[in-house]
Amino acid sequence: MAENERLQAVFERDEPAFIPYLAAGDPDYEASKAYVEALARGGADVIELGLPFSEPIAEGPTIQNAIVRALESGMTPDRFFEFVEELDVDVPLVCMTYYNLIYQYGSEDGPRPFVEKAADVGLTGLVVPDLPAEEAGPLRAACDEFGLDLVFIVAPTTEGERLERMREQVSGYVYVQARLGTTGARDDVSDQTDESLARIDDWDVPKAVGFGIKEGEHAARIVRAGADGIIVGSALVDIVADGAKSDDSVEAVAERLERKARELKDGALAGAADSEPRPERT
Amino acid sequence: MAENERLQAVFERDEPAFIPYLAAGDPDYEASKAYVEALARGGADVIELGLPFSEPIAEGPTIQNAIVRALESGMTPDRFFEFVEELDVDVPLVCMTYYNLIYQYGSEDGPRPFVEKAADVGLTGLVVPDLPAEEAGPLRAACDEFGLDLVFIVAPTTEGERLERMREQVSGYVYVQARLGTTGARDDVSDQTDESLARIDDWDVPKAVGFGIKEGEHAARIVRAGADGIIVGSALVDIVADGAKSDDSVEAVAERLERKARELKDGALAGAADSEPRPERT
Amino acid sequence: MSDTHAGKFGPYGGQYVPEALMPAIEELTDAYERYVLNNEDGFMDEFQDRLRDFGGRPIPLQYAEQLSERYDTDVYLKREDLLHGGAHKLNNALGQVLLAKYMGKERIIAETGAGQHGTATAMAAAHLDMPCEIYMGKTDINRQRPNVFRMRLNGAEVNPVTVGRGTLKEAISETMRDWATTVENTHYVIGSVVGPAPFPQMVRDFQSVISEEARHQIEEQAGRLPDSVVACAGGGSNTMGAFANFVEDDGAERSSAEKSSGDEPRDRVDLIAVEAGGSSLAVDEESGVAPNSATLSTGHEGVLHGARTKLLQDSDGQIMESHSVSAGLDYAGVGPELAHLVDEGRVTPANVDDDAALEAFHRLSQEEGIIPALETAHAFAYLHENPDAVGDVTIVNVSGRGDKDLETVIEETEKRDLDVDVDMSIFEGAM
Amino acid sequence: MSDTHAGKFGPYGGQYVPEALMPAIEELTDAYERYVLNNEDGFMDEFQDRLRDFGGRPIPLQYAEQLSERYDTDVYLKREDLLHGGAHKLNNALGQVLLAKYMGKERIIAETGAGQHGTATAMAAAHLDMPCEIYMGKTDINRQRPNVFRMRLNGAEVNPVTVGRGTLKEAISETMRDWATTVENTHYVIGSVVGPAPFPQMVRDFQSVISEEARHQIEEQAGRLPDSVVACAGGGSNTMGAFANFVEDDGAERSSAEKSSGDEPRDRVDLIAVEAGGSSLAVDEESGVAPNSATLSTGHEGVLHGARTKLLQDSDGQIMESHSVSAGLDYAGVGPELAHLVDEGRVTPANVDDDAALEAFHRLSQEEGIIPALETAHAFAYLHENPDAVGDVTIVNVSGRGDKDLETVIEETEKRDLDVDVDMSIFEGAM
Ligand SMILES: Cc1ncc(COP(=O)(O)O)c(C=O)c1O
Ligand SMILES: Cc1ncc(COP(=O)(O)O)c(C=O)c1O
Repeated sequence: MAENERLQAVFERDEPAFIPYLAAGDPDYEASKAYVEALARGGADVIELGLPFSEPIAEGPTIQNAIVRALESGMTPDRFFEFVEELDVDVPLVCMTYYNLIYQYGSEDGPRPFVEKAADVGLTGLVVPDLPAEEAGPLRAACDEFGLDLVFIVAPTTEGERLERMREQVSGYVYVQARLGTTGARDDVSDQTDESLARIDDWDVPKAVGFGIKEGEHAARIVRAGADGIIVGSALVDIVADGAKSDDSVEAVAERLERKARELKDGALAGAADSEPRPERT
Repeated sequence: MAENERLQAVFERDEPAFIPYLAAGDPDYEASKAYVEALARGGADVIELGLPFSEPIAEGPTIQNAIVRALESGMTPDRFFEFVEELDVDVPLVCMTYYNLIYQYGSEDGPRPFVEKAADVGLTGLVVPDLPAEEAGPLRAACDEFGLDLVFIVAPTTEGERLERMREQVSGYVYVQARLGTTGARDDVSDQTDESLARIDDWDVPKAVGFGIKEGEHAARIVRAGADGIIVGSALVDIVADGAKSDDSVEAVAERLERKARELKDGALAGAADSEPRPERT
Repeated sequence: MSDTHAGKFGPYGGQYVPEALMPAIEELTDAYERYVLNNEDGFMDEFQDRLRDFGGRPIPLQYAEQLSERYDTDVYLKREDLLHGGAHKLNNALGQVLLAKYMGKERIIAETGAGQHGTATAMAAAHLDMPCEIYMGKTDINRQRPNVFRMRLNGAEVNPVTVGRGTLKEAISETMRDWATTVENTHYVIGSVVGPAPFPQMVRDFQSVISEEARHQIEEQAGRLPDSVVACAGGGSNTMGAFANFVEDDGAERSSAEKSSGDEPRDRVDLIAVEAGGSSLAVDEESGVAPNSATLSTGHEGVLHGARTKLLQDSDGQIMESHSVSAGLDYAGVGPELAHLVDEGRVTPANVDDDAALEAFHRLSQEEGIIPALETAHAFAYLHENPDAVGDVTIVNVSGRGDKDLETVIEETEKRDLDVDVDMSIFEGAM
Repeated sequence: MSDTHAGKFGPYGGQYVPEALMPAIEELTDAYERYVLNNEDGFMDEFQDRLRDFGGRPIPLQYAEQLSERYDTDVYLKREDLLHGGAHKLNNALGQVLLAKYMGKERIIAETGAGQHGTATAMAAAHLDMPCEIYMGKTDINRQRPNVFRMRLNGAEVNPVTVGRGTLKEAISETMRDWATTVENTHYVIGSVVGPAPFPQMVRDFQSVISEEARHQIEEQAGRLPDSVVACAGGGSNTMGAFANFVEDDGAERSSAEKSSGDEPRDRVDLIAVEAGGSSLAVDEESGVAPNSATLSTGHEGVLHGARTKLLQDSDGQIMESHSVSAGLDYAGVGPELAHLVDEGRVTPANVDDDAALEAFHRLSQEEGIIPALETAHAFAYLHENPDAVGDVTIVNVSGRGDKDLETVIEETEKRDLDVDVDMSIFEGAM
C-alpha cells in the first residue's frame, strides 16, 4: 500500500496535525487561492481541497453552498489541477471529491487518468466520500501505481468486518467521522468521537477526526481523546461565505482565515500538551 | 268529470281563445295585479296564473326568472289565493303550479285542501306540469269534488296508450305543447304543432296550443292549424322582465302588456277568420 | 327489495315529471326490465365485464387496523374510493351509459354536485364513445374545481347552472329541462337513487354490486355478517348500494318456507345512513334555508325531481336550500326507497355536522392512509361519535376519495378549531 | 433476472454511498434476503395481503377499444392508475415500509419528484403507523401541489429542498443526507429502481407484481403473450415492474434442460422503455442543462446516488439538470438494471417529447375515459408515433392517473399548438 512520503512525514512529527478543508474555487478562483495560502500560513499541516461535484451527498448545507459558489465561478477538474499547480503552499494537499468526477476524467472510463494527473500536479492523496472500501478496488490500484494515499472515512456506524476491510485499504490517514450525519460546524463535541477512536485504537495509521469541529477548544478536546489530527471544514467555509456575502476584501477574509486556522492549530497543540506523550510511529 | 262552467263557456263561443300566462307576484304583488288586469283588458279569454314553485323543472329561463322575482317579492300559496280574490277581472282563471305546493297546502298531506281553497277563491282549473296522468288520481278526485277542471299537457312525444289515458282524465281544455323542451318564446312555429293537433283531432275537448308563441302571426298560424286556443307565457313575461329591469312605471308596462295581448288575440282571430268554420261543440 | 310495484316504495317514488318526458321514462322502464333485470343481449354480462376491466372491480373490503383499535370494534372498509374515477359513482354511470347505448341513444346528459357523478359519467361516456354534457351549479363548480377539469379533459361539455344557489338541486332541474328538449336521442344519466321511476331502483341495482361483494368478503374475512353497515347519504346511491344485499338480514323470524331445520331468526344487520348535519339542524323558514342536508332526520314528505320522497321544504312546500361542507351531500331530497326504509325502521337515519366530518376526514387520512371524500367522512364521523352503536363488526362504505376536496378542506379547516391535530401552517408553504 | 451477483447488473449497480450508510445498507440487504426473497416470518404473504386489501390488487388489464381501433393493434392497458394513491408507486412504498417495520425501524424518510412516491409512502406509513418525512424539491412542490397536500393530510412532514433546480435529483441527495444522520432508527424508502444495492433489485421485486398479474391476464384474455410491453421510464420502477416477468421471453432458443418436446424458441416479447424527450434531445454542456431526461438514449455511464448507471452528465462528470414536463420522469439517472438490459439489447430505449406527451394525455382522456399521469402519457405518445413497432398485441402500462397534473396540463397546453382537439377556453370558466 502506497504511503505518500510527504503525508507520512506530517504524522511522523510529534504533534497533532491540523487539516483544514476548503472548496477550491470558492467563491472564485483567485480568492480561493489566497484563502488556501492563508490556511498554510495559519499553521495547516495538510490541506484538504474540495473538487466540487454537483451532487455532494455527504455534505451539509455549508459545504453544499460552497460547492455551488465554486461551480458557478467555473471550477472544473482541469481548472482544479491548474489551481493546485499554481498554489504557493508548502504542505501536502489532499483532494476531496466524489467518485463520478474521478471516473469520468480523461479519455477512458475509470479512475486511472485522474490519479495520474493528480500525482502529476503534486497532490498527495484522495478522499472520496461516496466510495466505500467495497467499490474502491480500481481507485486503490491507481493510487498505488502513482504513489497517492487513499484516505477512508470511518463512521460511527462502521464496525466488525467492515472495519477490518477498511483497515486493509486505508493509507495516509484514516478520517474518523466524529458523528453521524453530513459535514457542518457544531457547537459541541460528540461522544461518538471517543467511541470511534477507541474502536480503531490499535490501527497502525494516523487518525484524523472531522465533522463538526468549530473552535480551538473542540480541537483540544479531540486531540486529548487520542486523535492524531483534526479536520476542519465548515467552520472555515463559513468565513469564506460571510466574506462573499459582505463583499469583504480578499485580504480581510484571508486574514480571518489565517487567524481561525491558528486558533484551531493552537487548540490542537494545547490538547496534545495535556495528553501523555504519543507513542512513536514507524 | 267536472267541467267548470265558466271555462266551458269560453270555448263554446265561436272564436279561438286567447290564454295568456303570468307568474303571480312578478315582480311584486301590486304590479302583478295591474298586469293581470291589463291582460284581461287586452282581450284574454282565460288567464293562467302561475303560483311560483322553487323548482320549476318545466320552465325555460324566462319563466324561471319570473318565478324567482315573484318568490323574492314574497309570493306564497296563501298570498296567491288573496291575489286571486283581489283581482278585478272577469275571465276564468286557471292556476298553473307544481304538485308539491298543492300537496303540502293545508293541515293534511294531499291535494284536497288546496283544491277546496282554489274553488273557494274562484279559480276554475289547474295545470300541473309535473303531474302526469299516472299520478293524478287524488288531484283529479279533489277537482271533481270542487268543480275545477284539471288541464293536462299533451307533448309531441305523447302517443298511443298514454294519449288514451290522458283523454279520459283531461277536462277544461287540453294544453297542446307545441314543441319539445321547456317554456320560452321562439321565433318560429314548430311543425310538431300540426302533428300534435292531428293526433288528438277527434278529442272532444278544446285544444289550446302553447310553448313558444310570441307574435300575432304565430297565433294566427296555430289557429289555422286547428287550435281552439293559444297559450302565451314567455312573450308576456319578457315585457314584465324588461319593465322591472328598466324600472318603468307599472302603468307603462301594463299598457305594453295590454297592447301585446291585443296583438296576440287579433292574430288568433285572424287565423280563425282564415279557417273553415269550427264544428259546434256539445 | 322494497319496490313491490310500479316504482313505488310504500308511499314514496312514482313519476312526477313533465308529460314530454313520460314516453322516455316508459322506454327506459322497458329497457331496464329487459336489459338489467333480464340480462337481454347479455347486457349485465357486458356491464360486469366493463366494471371489472375498466372500473377495477372487485373492490377490496379492508380491515382497518387503526380504527378498529381506536373504537374497539372490527371496522371494515369497503373501498369504493379505489373504483376508477375515485368514487362509487362509476358503478351507476357505466351502467346507464351502457344502457343508453343498448337503447340506441346518441347523447348523454347528467347533473353533478360534487362532480363525482359528472366525472364518472364523462369517463364512462368517453369509454363508450358517446357525446356527453354535464350540468353543474356554479357554487359546486367553484368548490370542486379539479372535477370540472377532469370532465372537460374527458371530452364532456360542462354547462354551468347559475340559477338559485347553484348546487345539485338546480343542476338536476336544469338537466331535466335539457332532457325535456332532447329526449328523443338523449339519455339522462341521473346520479343517485332519486328521480322518477325507474331511476331509483335502477341506480340501486347498478350500485348493489357494492354490497354483493361486501357480503361475500365479510363472510370470508370475518366468518360472519356484520352487525352494521354505515354509509353516508346524499341522494343515497352509495347507501342503497351498500345496504341492498343486507336489507333482508333484518333479524326477523324466517317464514316457514325459508326455514331450514331450526327456527332461529335471521341475523340482524343494522343499516345506518349518515346525512350531512351541516352547521346546524335548525332551519330558517323565513329565508328558506336549511343549514344542513339532513333530509331523512328532519325532512317531510313531498314531491321533487320526479319522485315523492322526504324533502327539506318550508311549510308551503317550497324546497329549501340545503347546506353542507360536502357538495355531494348538499341536496334537499333523498332517494324514495331510503325514505321508505327509514319509515319502516329498517334503516337508521343519522347525521353529523360539518366540523365532525372535517375531523373525521383528517383522522382517516392520518391514521389509515386513506384520504376520503368529504361525503364519505360523514360516515366516519358517525362511527367516531357512536362507536357503541355499530356492534362488534361493522362495514363502513368508503364511497370516494378526497382528491377533489383538498382546497375545501384546507379552507374549512383553517376557519375552525377542530378537535384533531392538524397544523394548518404546514399547508402554506406550497400554496 | 439479471442481478447475478452482489447487486451488479453487468457493469452497473453497486453501492457508492458514504461509509456511514454502509452498515444500514448491509442490514437492509440482509433483511431483503430474509424477508423478501425467503418470505421469513411470512413477510411476503403479509405484503401481498396488504397490497390486495389496502392497495386494491389485482389490478385489471383492460382492452382499450378506441386505441386498438385507432392503431389497428390490440392494445391492453395495465391499470396501475387504479392502485390506491393513483400510481404504481404504492407497490414499492408499501413493501418497503412494511420491511422497515419488520426491521424494527421507527421512522420513514423518502424523496419524491412527482409526489406520487411521496404520497404512496405517506399513505403506507399512515397505514402502518410509522412517522414519515418526505423531501421534495421546490420546483416539484410548485408543479405538483395536490400531492403536497395529500402527503401532509396523511400526516407526513414535507421538507422542501431548495438547492439547485429543486427537482428529484436534489431531493434524493437531501434524503441521503438525512439518512446519513438518522440511519440507526430510520429507513429510507427510495422511490424507484435506483440507488445503492439492494434497492434496485428490491424495488423491482416489489413492482414485479405488475407483470406477474399482466402475464396471467394477457394469457387469459388474448390467449397468448404480447408482442411488446411499453412503459415510461423515469428511474424505471414501473418499467422494471412491467417488464420483469417478460424479460426471459426473449425469443432465444431454450436451453436443452428447459425444452419440453420440440425445440422451438421462446416467444419474443419486446420491452420498450419510453423516456422523456423533453423539449429537445440536444444538450447545453456550457450551462449543464439537458432539456430532456432521455438517459437511456443519450446518457453515459457514471456514478450517481449510490449506483453506477447511465447518467445525463457533462464531459467532466458533473450531473446535468434534466427537464421534462412531467416531474416523475425529470431525473438525470436511471435504474442500473434497465441500463444493463438496454446494453444487452433486451430493452429498447425510446423517447418522446413534451408536446407528444401532452397530446397523448388529451387523447387518452378523451378517447378512453382515463386521465393518465403525464409520466404515463409518454408511453402512449410512443404508441402513437410507432404503432407499427408494437406488434399485434401490446400492453401499455398505465403507471398512474393524472389528477396531480391538472394544473400543469392546462398551463402547458395553453402555451402550445397541439395536434389534438382541445379547446383551452373551456378551462377558463372554472378557474
Ligand atoms: C364520494 C361520494 N360519496 C357520496 C356521495 C353522495 O351521493 P349518494 O348519496 O348518491 O351516494 C357523493 C356524491 O357526489 C360522492 O361523491
Ligand atoms: C405515474 C408515474 N409514472 C412513472 C413515474 C416514473 O417513475 P418510475 O420510472 O420509477 O416508474 C412516476 C414517478 O413519479 C409516476 O408518478
